[in-house]
Amino acid sequence: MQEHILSILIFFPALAAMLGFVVHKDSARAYGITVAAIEFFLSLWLWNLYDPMTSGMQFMEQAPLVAAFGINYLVGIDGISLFIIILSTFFTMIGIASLTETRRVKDLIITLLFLEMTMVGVFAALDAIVFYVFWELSLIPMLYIIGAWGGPLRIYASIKFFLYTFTGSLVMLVGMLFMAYFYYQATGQWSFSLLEWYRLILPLNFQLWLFAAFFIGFAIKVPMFPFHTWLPYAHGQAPTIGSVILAAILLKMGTYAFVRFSLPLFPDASVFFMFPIAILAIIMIIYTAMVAYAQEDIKQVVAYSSVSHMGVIVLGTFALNVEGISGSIFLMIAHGVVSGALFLLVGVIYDRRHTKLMSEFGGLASVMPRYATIFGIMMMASVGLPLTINFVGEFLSLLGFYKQSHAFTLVAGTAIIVGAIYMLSAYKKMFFGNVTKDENKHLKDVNMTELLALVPLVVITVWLGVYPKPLLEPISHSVEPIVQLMHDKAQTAEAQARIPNLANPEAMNSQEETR
Amino acid sequence: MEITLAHYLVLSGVLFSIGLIGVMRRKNLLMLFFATEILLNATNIGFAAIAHYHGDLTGQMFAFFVIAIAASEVAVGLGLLIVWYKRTGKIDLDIMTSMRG
Amino acid sequence: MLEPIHISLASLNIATLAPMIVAIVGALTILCIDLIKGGLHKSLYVMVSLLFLMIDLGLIVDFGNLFIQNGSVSGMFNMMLIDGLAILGQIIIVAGSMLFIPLALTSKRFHEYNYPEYFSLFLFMIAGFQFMVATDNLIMIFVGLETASLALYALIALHNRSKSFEAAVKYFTMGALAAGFYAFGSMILYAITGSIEINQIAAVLGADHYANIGYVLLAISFLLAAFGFKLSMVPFHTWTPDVYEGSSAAMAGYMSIVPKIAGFIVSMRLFEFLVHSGVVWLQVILYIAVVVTMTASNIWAMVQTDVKRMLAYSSISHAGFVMAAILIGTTQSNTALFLYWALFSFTNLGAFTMLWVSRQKNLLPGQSSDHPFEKFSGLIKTMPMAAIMMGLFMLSLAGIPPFGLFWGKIYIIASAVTGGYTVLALIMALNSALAAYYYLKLIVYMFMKEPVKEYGKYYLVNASLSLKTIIGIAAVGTIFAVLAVNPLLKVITLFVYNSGY
Amino acid sequence: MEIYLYIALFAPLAGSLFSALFGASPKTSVTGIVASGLLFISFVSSAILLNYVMMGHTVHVEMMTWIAAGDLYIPFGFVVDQVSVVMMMVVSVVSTVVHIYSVGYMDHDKGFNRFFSYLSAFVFSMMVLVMSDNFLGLFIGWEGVGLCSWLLIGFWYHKESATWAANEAFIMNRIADLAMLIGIFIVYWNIGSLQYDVVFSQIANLPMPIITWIGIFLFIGAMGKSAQFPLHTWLADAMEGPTPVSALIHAATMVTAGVYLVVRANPIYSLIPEVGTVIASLGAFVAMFAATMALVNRDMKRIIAYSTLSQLGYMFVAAGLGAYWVALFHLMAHAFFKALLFLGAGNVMHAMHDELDPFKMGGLKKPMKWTWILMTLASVALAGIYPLAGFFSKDLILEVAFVEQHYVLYTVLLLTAGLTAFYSFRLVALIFNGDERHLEHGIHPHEAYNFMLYAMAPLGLLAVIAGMVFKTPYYEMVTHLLPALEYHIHNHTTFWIMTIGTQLFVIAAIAYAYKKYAKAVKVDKKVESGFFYQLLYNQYYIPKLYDELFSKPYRELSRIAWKQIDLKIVDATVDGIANVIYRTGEKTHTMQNGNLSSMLRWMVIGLVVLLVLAVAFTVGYNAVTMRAM
Amino acid sequence: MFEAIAFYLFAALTIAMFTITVMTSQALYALTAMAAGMIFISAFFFILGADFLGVIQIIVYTGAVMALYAFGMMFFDTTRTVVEKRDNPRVIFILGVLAATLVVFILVSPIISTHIEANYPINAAMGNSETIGLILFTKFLVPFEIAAVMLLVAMIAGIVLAGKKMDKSLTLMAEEEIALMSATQAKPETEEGAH
Repeated sequence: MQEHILSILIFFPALAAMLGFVVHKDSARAYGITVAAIEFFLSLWLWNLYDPMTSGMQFMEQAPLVAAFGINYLVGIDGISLFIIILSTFFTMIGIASLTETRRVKDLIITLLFLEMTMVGVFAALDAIVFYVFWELSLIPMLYIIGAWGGPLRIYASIKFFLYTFTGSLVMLVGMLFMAYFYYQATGQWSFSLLEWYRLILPLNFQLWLFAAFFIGFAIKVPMFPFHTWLPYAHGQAPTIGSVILAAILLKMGTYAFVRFSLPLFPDASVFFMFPIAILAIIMIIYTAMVAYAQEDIKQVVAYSSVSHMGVIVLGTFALNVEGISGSIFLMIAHGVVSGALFLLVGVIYDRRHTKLMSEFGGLASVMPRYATIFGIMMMASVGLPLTINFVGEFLSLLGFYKQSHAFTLVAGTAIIVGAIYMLSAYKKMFFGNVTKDENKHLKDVNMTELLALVPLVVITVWLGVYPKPLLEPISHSVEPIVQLMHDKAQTAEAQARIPNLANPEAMNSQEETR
Repeated sequence: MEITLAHYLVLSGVLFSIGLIGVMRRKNLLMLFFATEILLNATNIGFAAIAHYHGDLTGQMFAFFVIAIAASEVAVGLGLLIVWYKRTGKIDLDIMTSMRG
Repeated sequence: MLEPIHISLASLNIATLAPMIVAIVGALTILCIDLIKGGLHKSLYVMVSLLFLMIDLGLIVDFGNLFIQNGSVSGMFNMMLIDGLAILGQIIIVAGSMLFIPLALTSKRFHEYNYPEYFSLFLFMIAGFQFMVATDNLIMIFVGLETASLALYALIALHNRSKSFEAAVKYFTMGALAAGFYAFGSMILYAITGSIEINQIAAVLGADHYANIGYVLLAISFLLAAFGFKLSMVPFHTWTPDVYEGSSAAMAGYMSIVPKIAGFIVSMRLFEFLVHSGVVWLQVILYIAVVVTMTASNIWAMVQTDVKRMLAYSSISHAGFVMAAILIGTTQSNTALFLYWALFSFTNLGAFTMLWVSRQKNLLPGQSSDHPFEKFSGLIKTMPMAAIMMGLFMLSLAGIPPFGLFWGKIYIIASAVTGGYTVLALIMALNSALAAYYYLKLIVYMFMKEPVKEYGKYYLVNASLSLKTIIGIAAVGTIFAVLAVNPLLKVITLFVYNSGY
Repeated sequence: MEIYLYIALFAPLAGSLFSALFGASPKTSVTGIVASGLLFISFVSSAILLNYVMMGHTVHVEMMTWIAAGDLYIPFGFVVDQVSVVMMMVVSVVSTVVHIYSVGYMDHDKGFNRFFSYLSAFVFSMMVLVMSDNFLGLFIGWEGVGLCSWLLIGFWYHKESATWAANEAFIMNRIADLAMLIGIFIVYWNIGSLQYDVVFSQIANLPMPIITWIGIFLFIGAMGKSAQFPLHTWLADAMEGPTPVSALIHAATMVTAGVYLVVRANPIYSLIPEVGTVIASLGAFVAMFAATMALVNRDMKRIIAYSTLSQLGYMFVAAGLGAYWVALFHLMAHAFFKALLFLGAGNVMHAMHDELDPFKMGGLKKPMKWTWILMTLASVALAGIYPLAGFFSKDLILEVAFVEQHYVLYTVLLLTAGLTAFYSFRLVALIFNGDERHLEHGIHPHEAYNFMLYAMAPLGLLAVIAGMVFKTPYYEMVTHLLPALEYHIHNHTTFWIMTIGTQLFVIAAIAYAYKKYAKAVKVDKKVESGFFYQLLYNQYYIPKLYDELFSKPYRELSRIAWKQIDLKIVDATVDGIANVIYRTGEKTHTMQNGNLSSMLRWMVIGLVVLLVLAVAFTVGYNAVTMRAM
Repeated sequence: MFEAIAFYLFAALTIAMFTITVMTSQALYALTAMAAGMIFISAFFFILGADFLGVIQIIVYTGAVMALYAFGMMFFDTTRTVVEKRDNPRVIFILGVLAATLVVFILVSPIISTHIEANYPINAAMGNSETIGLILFTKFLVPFEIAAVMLLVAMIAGIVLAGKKMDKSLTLMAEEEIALMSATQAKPETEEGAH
C-alpha cells in the first residue's frame, strides 16, 4: 500500500465521487466530509512516511500510458509538492465541512471531490502530460462550481476563467511537445518524464522560447499581471468554497509549475527572464495592492490581495537560490492557508448578509467580536506579521531576491506597506466605527460549524509562523537539488554566477563557520 | 493551322466556364442541373482529346465513366427535385433558405 | 483478330474485392428480403446490415493481418490497392457505420427507417467509400465517390421533411459542381502525365521535374476545390451546416466522420507526394486553407443558436485541424490523422447520438431548429446522467484531457512540432481555445442555467436501449481512450509507415 | 537563570492569553489582576536577572529553531545582557505600573478584558524585542509591538479618529520596517547570519559602503518606531488610544525601541560616525521641532506626546554621537517620568470626563492633590531640574554634545530644554492652577482611585531618584557592553557655568510659563492668528501635507488603477479580443445565408482564388526560371 | 485542314448552344440547346476517333438524360418562361470570365513532357469499340461494375424519392397517427409487398 499511496491519494477522491452519485442527497455532506477526512488523513500518513532527509523524489510510481509516445503515468513527490498536497486535502476537508450552500449540495460535493483528485494529481505528477491532464481537468470542476453556484455574473466569470487559463495552458502544451521533441532529438526516444527532461541541456535560444511558452501557461494561472483579470471575476462570483479552493490551491499550481518546470528545465532562460519577471512581479505586488485598496467589495479586496501576494511568490521563485525558492514555496502554503481563511471569513459574512460591499458593514467588531478577532488574525497574517505563517515565506522570498537585485527588492518590499494599507483600511471599513445599518445590529457571531473550519486555520497560521521547521526543512532539502541542478546546467556566465553552487565545499564551509 | 491538344483543352476550359456561369446564375434548379451537365461534358471533350493526342485509351474510359456518373446524377437529382416540388410546388432555389447562419 | 486474353485468376487477386462485395451483397440481400416479405420491422434490417458489416470488418481485419506480413496488395489489374491507408480507412468506415446503424432503433418512428431501401442504400454507400479508399486510380475514386455520394443524398432526403430535402438538394447540387471540379482536375493531370493512377502520375511528374508547373497547379486547384468540398474546407464548406441541420442527427454524425475519412485518405494519396515534391505553392495554399478553415469555422460556431449547427461547424474545424496532418505530411502526422479520426469518431458519435436521443418530432412554437441550446438548459437538474454524458463529449471535443480527442490533438500538434511547423502548432493550439468557447456554451446551458419547462418532456424522448448502448460505448471510448491510444498508435504507425506515407 | 529569562518573557504572554480568553465576555476584574500579577512576576524575574547581570554574567539561550532554509538559520534566541536587562527592567516596571493603574482607569470600559489582553501582549512583544539575540527576533518584537500599538490605539474602534490613527501608525511603521528588513537582508547576504554576536564580530570586515548602508537602513527602521521626522506624525495621532497605552507604549517603551536598536547595534554605528552625526542632527532637529509644536498645542496628551518626541530626539543625539550608554540612560529615566506624566494626565482626563483641552480646565490642584504632585514631579524631572532624573540624563546629553564639540547641536538642545520646561509647566499651570474653568461645562472633578495613585507612586519615586541613585551602578554595568566613554567637561569652570546656566535657563522658562498661564488665561488673538502660531498649531502643516501629497494621490491613483487601468485597459483588452472574435463571427456568419446560389458562388470564388494564386505562382515561377536560364 | 474547320465549327456551335443553355430564360430553348450541344460534342468524339464515346454520348445524353429532363420539365411545369431573380449578375460574369481566362492562360502553354506513355495505346488495327471493350472488361472491370452499382443506387434512390412512399412523412407524423395509418393501410401494404 505504501508504494501505491500516491495513486491511492489521487484516485480515492475520484472513486469516492463516483460512488457519491448513489448517496442520498441529505447525507451527501456527511459523505463528503468523511471522504475528505479520510483523504486528509491519508495525506498526513504520507507525510508521516515521507523521509525529510532525502532530497529526491519519493513514492515514485510508474506505469506506461502511451508508451509509443513516451507518456507514462509517473507520479512522485518531494518536499515541494508534499505540503501543497496536504494543503489541498486539508482545504477540501475544511471546505466541505464548512459548506453553507443549500442548493444541490450533493453535486457540489461530488464536484469538489473530483477537484481534489485533480489537485493532488497536479502536484504529484512527474510526467508532463500527466501533469497537463490534471492541470486541465482541474478547470472543469472549478468552472462548474463558479458557474452553477456563483453570483449574478457567474457564467461570464466562469467562462472567462476557463478560457483564459485554457488558452494559456494550450500554449504551454505546445511548449511541452517541443520539449519532448528536443528530448527525442537528443536521445531518439520520446519521453515526457520530467526527471528525464531535467537531464537535457538546451541551447539558450531554445530555452528562451520554451520558457516563454511555459510562462504563458503558468503566468495566466498564477495569475501574473497583466493576465490577472480573470481572477477578480472568478473570485467575485464564485461561491465561498470555490474562492477558497481557487485561492488556496489552484493558483499555487502556477507558481508550483514554475519551480517544477521553468527553473530546472531552463536555468539560463530563467536567469535571462529574471528581471522582466521581477518587474511583472513588482507590478503585481504594488499595482494590484493599489487596485485592492480601491475596491468596494471585501471579496475583491481579498482576491486582489491574492494577486499581490502571488507576486511575492513569483519574486521568491525567481530569486533562484535556496532561500528564495524555499521561501516562495512556503509562502504558497502560507498564502493558501491565509487567503483560504480570508475567503471563508468573507463567506461567513456573506451568508449572513448576502452582500459583500464594505459600505454595507461597519462596526462589526462590536456585533461579532469572535469573527472580528479571527478576521483580524488572518488579516495580520496576510499583512505578513512575524510569527504568522506568511511572514516566514515573505521574508525568505524577499531575502532570496535581495541577493539578485537590491533595488527591485526594495521596491518589491513595499508589499508590506501597500498590503497593510488595503488590508487595514478594509478592516477598518468593515469592523470599526459604529454600527450604522440596522441589519447589522443583530448579526450572529461565528457559529460552531464555522469555528470548526476557522480555528484549525488560525492554529496553523500561528503554529507554522512560530515553528515553520517541519515544513521548511523538507522544502529546503528538496529545493537544494533543484538549485544545484540549475547551477550545473547553466551555460551562460551570468546564469552560473547568479545561481549559487551548493556543491562547492568551500562555500559550504564558510557558511558553516558563520553559523 | 493544325489543331493541337491545346485547342481542345481551351475549348474544354471555356465550356467549363460557361457551365460555371450557369451554375452560379441559375435559380431554377432544373436548369441549374443543365449547367452541371455542361461541366461534365466539357471535361469529356478534354478527356477524349487527350486520349487522342496521347494515343491512349484511358481518357476515353474516363469520359465513359463520366457519362455514366452524369446519368446517375440526373436520376438522383430529378428524384430529389420531384420530392421537393411535391412538397413546395416550386423548384426555385431562392425559396430554399430555411436554414442559414 | 482479337487475341485471346490470358489472365490468371490468381494474379487478379479477386480477394481484394471481398469486403466491398460483402457490403454490396448485404445491400442486395436486404432488397431481396423486402421483395419476399415487405413491411418487416426495421430492427431486422439493422441487424442484417450489422451482420454484413461485421463480416466486412472481419475481412478487412484479415487484410490487416496480411498487410502486416506481406505489405501492400494490389489486385484487379492494379485497380485495387490494399495498403495500410486503405485498411485503416476501411476499418474506420465500417466500424463507424456499425456504430451508427443501430441509431435507427429509435423509440419514435422516423420515415427513413421504415423502408428497407434505406439500409440497402446505406450498405451501397459503404461499399462506395470502401472502393474510394482502396485504390489509387482516379476513375475508381470518382466512381466510388459518386456511388457513395448519390446514396448519401438519398439517405438524407429520406428523412422526409422539407429541411432534409433542402439539405439534400443543396448537398447534391454542390456535389455535382464538385464532381465537375474533380473531373476537370483529373483531366488536367491526365493531360500532363498520360496516366490516371496516382503513383504513375507522381512518377511522371517527378521525372519531368514538374516542368508543366502551370498545369500541375491548375489540376491541384480543381482537385483541392473538389476535396475541399468533400472535406468541408472553407470556402467550400457552406453545405455542411445546412446539410447537418437538415438531416437527422444520426446521419449528421455519420457524415461528420465516415465520408470525411474517405476524403482524407484520397487527399493523402493525392496531395502528399506533391507536398513532398516541394510544390511550395501547395504548401502555402494548404497552410492557408488549414488555418482559415480551423479559425473561421470556430468563429462561426460560436454564434450558432442550434447545437447541431454548432457541431457542424465544429466538425469543419476538426476537419481543418486534421487537414494540417496532410500539410505536414510526415509519417507521424499521417498516423496522427488516423488516431485523431478514430478518437474523434467515438466522441462525435456520442455527441450526435445525444442529440438524436433528444429529437422531438414536431417543433414547439417559437422553436426554429431541432436542437436549440435552450433545449438543453438545466439538463443537470432534470437528467443528470444525460447532462454528464453530453458534457463529457463536449469536453472531449474541446480537447480537455484525458478524454479521447485530447490524445489525438497532442499527437497532431506534436507532429506539427516535429515537422517544423511551429507557428501552425501554435495556431492549432489556440484554435482549441476558441473552440472551447462554444463547447463550453453548451455546458453552460446544461449545467448552469435553469431548465426550460416546455423542453423538459422532450429530452430522451427518442431514447431506446440501443441508443443508450451506443452512448455508453461512445462514453467508454471517450473516457478510456488513453488506454487505447498506445496500441492504436503502434498499429497505425505500422500501417502508415509500411504504406510509404 | 534561564528559567527566570523564560518567566520574564512569557509571563506577559500568559497574562495576555488569559485575558484573551475572556476577550468577548463582560468585564471581569480578574483579568486585570491576573495580568498585572503576571507582569509583576515578570518584573521580579527581570530584577533577579538584573542582579545576576550586575554580577557580570549574561544569559543566552536558544529556545528553538525558527527559520532555517538554505544557509539561513534563525533561532528563537534570547539574550539577557547588560543592555537588554536595562530595557527589561524599564519595560517590566513601567508596564506593571501601567497595568495596575489600568485596572482602575479602564474600570468602566466594556473592553476591559480585551484591553489587558492587548496590553500584556504588547509587553510580551516588547520583551521579545529587547531580549532577542538576533535581528529577526528583534523584528518579531518590532512588528509585535506595532500590532499591539495598532490594537491599542484603535482600542475604541467605534471612534473614527482612533481607528484612523491606528492605521496611520501601523502603516507608517511599516514604511520604516521595510527599510529595516532591507537592512537585515544586507546583513544576511554579507555576513551570512543575523545573530548579534556573529554580526558584531564580523561587521568590521565588511567594506565601508556596506556598513554605511546597513547603518542607514537600520536607522530608518528605528525612525519609524521612534517617530523621528519625517515619520513622526503618527505619534501625536496615536494619543487617541487609552491613556495608559500612551503612557506605556507611546512614551516609555515602544517608541524607544528605535533608540534601543541603535544602542544595540552600536558596533555598527561606531564604525560609521558620519551616519551617527546625521542621526544626532536629526535627533536634535526633532527635539526642537517637536518642542515647538508642543508650545501651542491645546491637547493635553498631544503636548506630552510631542514632549516624548522631543526627548526621543535627545536620545538619538546621544546615540548618534556615540554616547550609547547615555542614550540608554536617558531612555530609562525618561520612561519613568514620562509614563508618570501620562498617567497623571489620565487621572485628569478621568476627572474631566475625557476633556483634553487644558484651556477648559484649571484649578484642579485642590480636588486632585496627589495627581498634581505627581505630575509636577514628573514635569520637573522632564525639565531636568536637579536632583531629579531628568537632570542626570538630559543634561548629560547636553554635555555629550558639548564634549563632542557639536556646538550647534548643543545650542539646539539647550534651547529645546528651555522650551521643554516652558510647555511642561504651561500644561501643569493650565491644568492645576487658575480658575476652575471646567465648572462652566458642569464637570465636577474627583481624584482617581487610591490604588491608581499607589501604582503611580513607584514611578514618582523613580522619577526622583533614578538619576541620582542609578547612574553609577548603571554606568558600571552597561559599559561592559557599550563603549565606556566618560563625558566630563574637564574644565570645571565651564562645567559649572554650563550646569548652573542651564538650570537657571530652565527655571526661567518654568517661571515664565507659570506667569503666563497660572492665573488667568488670556487668549491673545493677535498671536494666535499669527503665522508662526498657526504653523506650530497645525504641526507645520505636515499631516496636511502628507494627506495631500501621499494619502489622497494614493487613493486617487488606486481608483485610477482599478477603474481606468484594470477595468478599462487590462481587462478590456482581454474582453476586447474575445469580443472582436465574437463580433467577427456575428458579422461574417451571414455569409452562410442559406441560399444555394450563393453557396455555389462561394465554391466558384474559392476555385477562382485558387486559380488566381496558381497563375500568379506560375508566372512568377516562370519568370524566375527564365532569369535563371 | 478539314479537322481545323470541323473543330472551329463545332467549337463555335457548342459554345453557342451551351451559352444559350445557360443564358436563356426559356426552359424549352435551354433544353433544346443543351441537347444540340451534346450532339455537337459527340461530333468532337468522332473527330477524335472515339467512336464508341460518340455513340454513347448520343444515346445516353440525348436519349436518356434529355428524355429525363424533358420529363422533369413537364412534371415541374417549367415549359414557360422561367422567372429567375438575378442578384449581382456582374459578379457572376466576372467570376466566370476570370475562371475561363485563368484556365485558358495555363492551357495555351504547351505540355512539356518526355515521360508520357500510353498505358492502353489505341490500336489502329482494331476498331475503337473493340479496344474499348477489351480494356473495359479487363483493366476497367471493377469500375465498370461499380458503375453498375452506382446506377443501381441511382435507380433505387430515384424510385424511392420520386415514389409514393415519400408522400406521407413518418418523420413529421405523431406516433399515434402512424399507428392509425398502418392499421388502415395494413391490407394494401401487404398486397404491395406481395408484388
